[in-house]
Amino acid sequence: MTSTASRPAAETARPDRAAATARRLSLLNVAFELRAFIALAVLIVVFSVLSDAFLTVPNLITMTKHVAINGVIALGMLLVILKGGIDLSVGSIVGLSGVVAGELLGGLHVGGVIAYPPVWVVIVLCVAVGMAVGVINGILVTRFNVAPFIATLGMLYVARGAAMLISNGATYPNLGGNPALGNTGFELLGSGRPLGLPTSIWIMIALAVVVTLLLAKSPFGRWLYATGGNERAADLSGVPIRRVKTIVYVISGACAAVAGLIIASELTSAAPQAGETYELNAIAAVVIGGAALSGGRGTVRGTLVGAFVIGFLADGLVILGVSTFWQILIKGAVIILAVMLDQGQQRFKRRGAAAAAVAASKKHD
Amino acid sequence: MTSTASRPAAETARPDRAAATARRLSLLNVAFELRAFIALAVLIVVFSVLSDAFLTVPNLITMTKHVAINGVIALGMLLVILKGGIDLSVGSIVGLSGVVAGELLGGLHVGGVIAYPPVWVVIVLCVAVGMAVGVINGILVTRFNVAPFIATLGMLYVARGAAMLISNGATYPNLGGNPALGNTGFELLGSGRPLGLPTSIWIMIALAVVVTLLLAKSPFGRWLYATGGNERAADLSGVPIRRVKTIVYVISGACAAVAGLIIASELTSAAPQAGETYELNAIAAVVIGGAALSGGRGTVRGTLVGAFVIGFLADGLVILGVSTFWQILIKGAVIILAVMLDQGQQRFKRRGAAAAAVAASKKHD
Amino acid sequence: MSGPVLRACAVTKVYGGTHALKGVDFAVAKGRVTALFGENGAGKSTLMKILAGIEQPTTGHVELDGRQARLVSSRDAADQGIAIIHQELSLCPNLSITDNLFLARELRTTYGAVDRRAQRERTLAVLRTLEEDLDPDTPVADLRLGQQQIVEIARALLQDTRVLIMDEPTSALTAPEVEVLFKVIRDLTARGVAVVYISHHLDEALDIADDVVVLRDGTLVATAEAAEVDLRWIVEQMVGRDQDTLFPDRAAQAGEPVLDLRELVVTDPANPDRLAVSGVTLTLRAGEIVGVYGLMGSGRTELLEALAGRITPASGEIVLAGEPLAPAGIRDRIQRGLVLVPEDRQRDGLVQTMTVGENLSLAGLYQYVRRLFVSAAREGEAVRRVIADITVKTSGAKAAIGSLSGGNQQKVVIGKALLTGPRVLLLDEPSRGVDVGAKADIFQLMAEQARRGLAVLFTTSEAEEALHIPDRLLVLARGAVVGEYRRGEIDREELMRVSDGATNGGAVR
Amino acid sequence: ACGSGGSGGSSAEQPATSASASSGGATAGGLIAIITPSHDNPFFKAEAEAAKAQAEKLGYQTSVASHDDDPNKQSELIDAAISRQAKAIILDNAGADASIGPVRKAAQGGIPVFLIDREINATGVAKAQIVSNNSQGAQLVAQSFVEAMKSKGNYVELVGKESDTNASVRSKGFADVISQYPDMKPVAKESANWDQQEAFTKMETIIQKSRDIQGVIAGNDTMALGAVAALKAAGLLKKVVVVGFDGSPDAIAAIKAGEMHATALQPAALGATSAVDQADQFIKTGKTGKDEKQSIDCELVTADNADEFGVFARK
Ligand SMILES: Nc1ncnc2c1ncn2[C@@H]1O[C@H](COP(=O)(O)OP(=O)(O)OP(=O)(O)O)[C@@H](O)[C@H]1O
Ligand SMILES: Nc1ncnc2c1ncn2[C@@H]1O[C@H](COP(=O)(O)OP(=O)(O)OP(=O)(O)O)[C@@H](O)[C@H]1O
Ligand SMILES: [Mg+2]
Ligand SMILES: [Mg+2]
Repeated sequence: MTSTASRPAAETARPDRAAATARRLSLLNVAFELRAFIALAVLIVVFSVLSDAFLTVPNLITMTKHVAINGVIALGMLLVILKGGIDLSVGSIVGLSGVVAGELLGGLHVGGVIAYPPVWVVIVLCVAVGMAVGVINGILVTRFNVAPFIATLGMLYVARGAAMLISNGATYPNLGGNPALGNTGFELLGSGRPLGLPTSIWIMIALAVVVTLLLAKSPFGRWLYATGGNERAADLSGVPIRRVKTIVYVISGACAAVAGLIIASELTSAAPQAGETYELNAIAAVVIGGAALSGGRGTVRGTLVGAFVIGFLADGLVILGVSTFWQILIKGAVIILAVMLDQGQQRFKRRGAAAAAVAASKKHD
Repeated sequence: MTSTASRPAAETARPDRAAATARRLSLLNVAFELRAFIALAVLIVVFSVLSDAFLTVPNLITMTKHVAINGVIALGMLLVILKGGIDLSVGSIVGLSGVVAGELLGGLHVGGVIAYPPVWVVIVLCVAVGMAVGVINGILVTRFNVAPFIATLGMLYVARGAAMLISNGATYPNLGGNPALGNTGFELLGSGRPLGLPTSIWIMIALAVVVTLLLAKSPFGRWLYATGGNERAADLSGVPIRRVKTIVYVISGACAAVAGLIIASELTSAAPQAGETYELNAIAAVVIGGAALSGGRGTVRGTLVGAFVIGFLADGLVILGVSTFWQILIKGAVIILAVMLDQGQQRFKRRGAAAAAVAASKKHD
Repeated sequence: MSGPVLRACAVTKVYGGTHALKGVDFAVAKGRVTALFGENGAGKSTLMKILAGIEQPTTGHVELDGRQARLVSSRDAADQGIAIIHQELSLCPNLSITDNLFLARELRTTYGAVDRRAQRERTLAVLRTLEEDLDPDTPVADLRLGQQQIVEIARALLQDTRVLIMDEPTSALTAPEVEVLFKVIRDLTARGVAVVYISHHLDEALDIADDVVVLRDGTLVATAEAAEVDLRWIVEQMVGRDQDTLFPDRAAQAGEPVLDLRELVVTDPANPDRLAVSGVTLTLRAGEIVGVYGLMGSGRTELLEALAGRITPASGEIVLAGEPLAPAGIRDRIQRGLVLVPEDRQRDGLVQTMTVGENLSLAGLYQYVRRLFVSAAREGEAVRRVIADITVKTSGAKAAIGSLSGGNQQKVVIGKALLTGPRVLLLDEPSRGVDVGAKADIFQLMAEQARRGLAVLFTTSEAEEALHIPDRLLVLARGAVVGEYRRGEIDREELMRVSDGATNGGAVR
Repeated sequence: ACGSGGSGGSSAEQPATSASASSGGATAGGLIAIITPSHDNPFFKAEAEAAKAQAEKLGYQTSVASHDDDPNKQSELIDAAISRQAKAIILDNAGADASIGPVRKAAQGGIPVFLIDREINATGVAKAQIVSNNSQGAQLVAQSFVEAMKSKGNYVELVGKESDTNASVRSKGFADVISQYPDMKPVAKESANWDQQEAFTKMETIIQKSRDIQGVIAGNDTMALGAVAALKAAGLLKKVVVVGFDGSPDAIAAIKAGEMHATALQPAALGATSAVDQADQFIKTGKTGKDEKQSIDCELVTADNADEFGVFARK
């Protein structure tokens, strides 16, 4: 066996026409890769033309602040979706986290005495509650093999029920704390403006940086993409897939809890029904951002852009004074269109390459 | 799959014991196959003990009538899930169908004249609207390769927005029709009692029979199970998978529209927000009934039992006077537990088969 | 030489109802290459998975350096210097070459981050060893099959191994790539690494082996030094009988032309940059069996799938019994009498959630429809007939498809095709992954169908099958027919040479 | 007519005493089913608890459930009450039109229905419709709003869920008053679905459109409080008059704190207690002794009288 393997003729011959076609199509690809950005740009241009109030720095800051809540939840959701799962319980965790904050700021009954934990303890405990729900999701999925959709659907009800029971259905009215009790400062999370930007934007930025680093730099990030891309292969390579899966639900729970804290802090009140249907916005943001629900594909950048698309769309329609009913319909249409763009992109890729291959072979004959 | 390493020694020693274990385990399997029935039986027993009002014929009829709405939607959802998809738009279709009925019974403006279509025409048109939404879902999924979750999520918003726009957010107050206009009788769908049972129960029964026949006897049923079980294999066997997929969304849309009509008829009024979150109940019923979200596995019987579990649970908790908040939590827990039972069953099955194989081989040697 | 490094002691493995291994004792020695032979399903991969900690033995245990080893995960095994190249590619298509190589054993910087630069350099180094000129940042999805296999090999080489298990590492490699691999293996053994080598290319395996071990039906049947044995002996041990009886004796017969294809061109659906089939012209006649031989990736599957209507050809014409076929449409072709038995029966052939009977009748279902419904009587009758006809070993039509052995599952897929009443039967590697008995049955079945007037077109990767079964053999290389022979016109060496694609062969046309 | 009466005196301490289980053994009086919208709204909760307490005081068994504004669920809950042969149903309904059928169904089943808080678009079906006068309350609050704004300036209106009748009744009540003042300029009218978070977000966006806002009038207190939070964050609260509707304890607290100007208190406890009393009367005597339509006027709560009010009732 000594024959020299010549590369297939098709590859060596380089007909210019085919190559040009291929190049043109690959430019198109780049354009499509940016589709979420394009969608966002289109929105911004349209709204700017239609309203003077849209493209102003304060409005952009306000809209970004609104985006931050969904953005924070979506970043957690991104990790779950990268692994090929889904987390329907995040909306309920938002409500639960706020309720727990309300309860704790109102004082903890410890053996007859009421203790008032400081705000940082409250925050830590709320995030811990979100993570606990995530742990349950993770255990149901990894140990009991319950499909993620069903496990987190169940937890959607359980966490919401828990929030209702803890609060007895009532809203915690005043989360401002009491200087005498040493538990003030909770509202800073929502109304603080370090360096001129609302805290929630900083939280989103920080989280985005952390998740980007996690995905790009840490071994965990590699394991996550691997698990979502080919779970069996990841398992065979020694990736601790159960741990990876559990961790993503825990992070998602923590992110949702943080979103719940931001909302409670902004309103300085916490309602148990907060966050209803937020899971759908988060999923939509991740998918518009180019992630595949089957796992293994998705980026932080895309997810944030997806969140901006949804948030700017909602706020822009309000600024234009479009009726609520049209707002609902347009949102659905935008979700579908954005994802259809993605499919278009993939088809173009395939067609372009096929055209090039046929052209190349023709030249050779 | 990897954790059963410690059992062999005992089994090699006693082949007959292993065979007995296998037999016992297969009995257990049968028990688990009936798990949805068992869950239902447990519910009925518990509620009967706790309340005299529960196990009476009128109450059973009433509860079954309530089950019928979710049951009808769930039967459509079953087909979508059998194919390995999901339909999140059914709740919105419920609302849209009622609104269209309200609009049509209020008269159609045709070139300056108002025409009042008779009730049967109204019903046909409403079902057609549901089917039209299903067609769009189907096209998005089969032609544009949009993931079912996203396609139907988008349609959830679009259909709801459409319902709101058509009705302008208002409720259609009086669907009784007018004898002078020849469009009376709509309320019979909801309040009629042929042979002593509410019409909606008959509709559910009829639909269950039709779907059972469809699944068990028609080529379409076979194609559907094949598509859900292994789409590639079905494709290669000449199954028209695109058509199968589209049809299930159309049927699901039709079922949801029928449910919307039943609700509108029972209330003799139609609200655009009707049916919110009904998709989750339908999915839960199908999954509790033993269907796999991955497709290919599921039965009409199981789905109906699942719908009964959810409906009887809700009504029973109301009769017992359990607080709304506990109702939410318990619902989530029941969904998770029912599906965990399923996983337990599968594990038992596998273990049982292994035991049987060892026993059989010992006999041979 | 030196004693065994890694050893399986009286290992038994039971999967569901199948006994994959029955009390196997197997050892590998330091610095030696042990070639493991056995028919499909003999249990080779299972044994290797147990040695690599991926599967646990049902009974028996594994010893490392004479002490009982606890290998409960692939990680345990890797930590103790045991590396494995899996038979089925187990790479993550969405990750780059580097990421795949270092998956779950990432190099870290002092801050705990993945040290991309170091990983990249080591990737380049190991690719250089394998003489492969690839960009380490390429996503694996963009590599062709052979290159993916090289990535698998590279991953094993990266580890600090004492035992290297290679389960069919060369199934998608070209001859020069195999040469490079052998050089690498010799380097490793020179450094004292123990290597297990599994390949269905028997001569190739015998070439590199020091020791030879043969498995048959989960039992270890023979051990020898490579120098003392020849191919004939190995095959005898593997098959357990004189291999010629495997192939039915039949005289070539050919009737009217049924299927004509002209200048068929098909692009590879997975990778549109290349043509899978480039201009194949072919005529099939009633009653003849035509074989297609080629290396992996030579385009056999695409050729058959284009015929079956699963993929649309880029150009060319397919004519069935005088009528040109529409560009696509599996259903239409099945009803006209053109049906495919796919190569991957799990993925493309069977619906695991359905019963044996339902699987059998799936493709031909339209024949049993009476007034909207499937006639249970007609369907049951047809299913019973075909089960008896092709001797599927099953408890009945209602049995779960998963309860059947691989060979019988394959028979079900063929049975399904036969129930459509075809004129042309296309079989893509019908003998892959089935046991000895079933293999002979399947060839018998093909001969029987041909006798009844069907045209049979099948593909194979086994030279022996290619040489003995078909009346006419086509050799495919890079999507083109490079040779066409009647039975007996070509021998094994010639076949190997031609299928490489370097030379154009071919006698008849 | 009944608004100013102090007859609801016992209702303030009700929530604490409703601990006794309702599922215990047979009680002489029979069952009264209490059905209200979601229990996560303080108004409906107060209403349900007042009714429950009064019924138990009169010796009835109770069952409390919520229909979440889903007419179909309401219909099912009424079915359940019929099955259990309730003696009466106290209902805060899920839609003026959508509720007629179910109420009639109960009546045909021989169960008297007493509507509270919201009316239905039919008479002669329910035994009583004890309704807070939404229109009157809206006008009351709007009048106070206009006065606080000195009859001029830009204002924002936050509307409730657009498919809810009360949302439009209140909006119309606001308009009836405000439209008389030509210098009152509406700059935005948005639905915030009765929701605090949504009101907050929408208010923030509206502020971006124009900071020149002197007033916010909201269809309920929850949305008003959301607007307050947004205005506070924007540093505009001091200059903006905010009014709401319902008279929730949180809104009253905000009024005391000077963050809100006014709200219209619906005497939830009063209506509910009165409905139970009438039901008791009807069960015992076959008539309620009152007209079917009974309107309870809302009371205006401002900083001047905020101290006089408790949980949806005068103290
Ligand atoms: N995960 C599994 N579950 C059930 N049966 C299995 C499993 N893996 C292997 N088997 C069965 O065990 C037997 C041995 O399989 P194995 O993969 O070891 O064969 P092999 O010798 O490697 O064959 P090949 O040459 O095709 O790779 C076969 O009958 C196979 O069907
Ligand atoms: N050069 C290549 N680049 C990308 N993918 C390839 C290449 N060669 C083969 N493949 C893929 O490998 C698979 C098998 O190749 P193909 O079906 O073309 O050949 P075959 O002769 O049928 O080989 P076999 O059946 O042995 O796999 C196909 O899925 C094909 O996409
Ligand atoms: Mg193998
Ligand atoms: Mg092939």
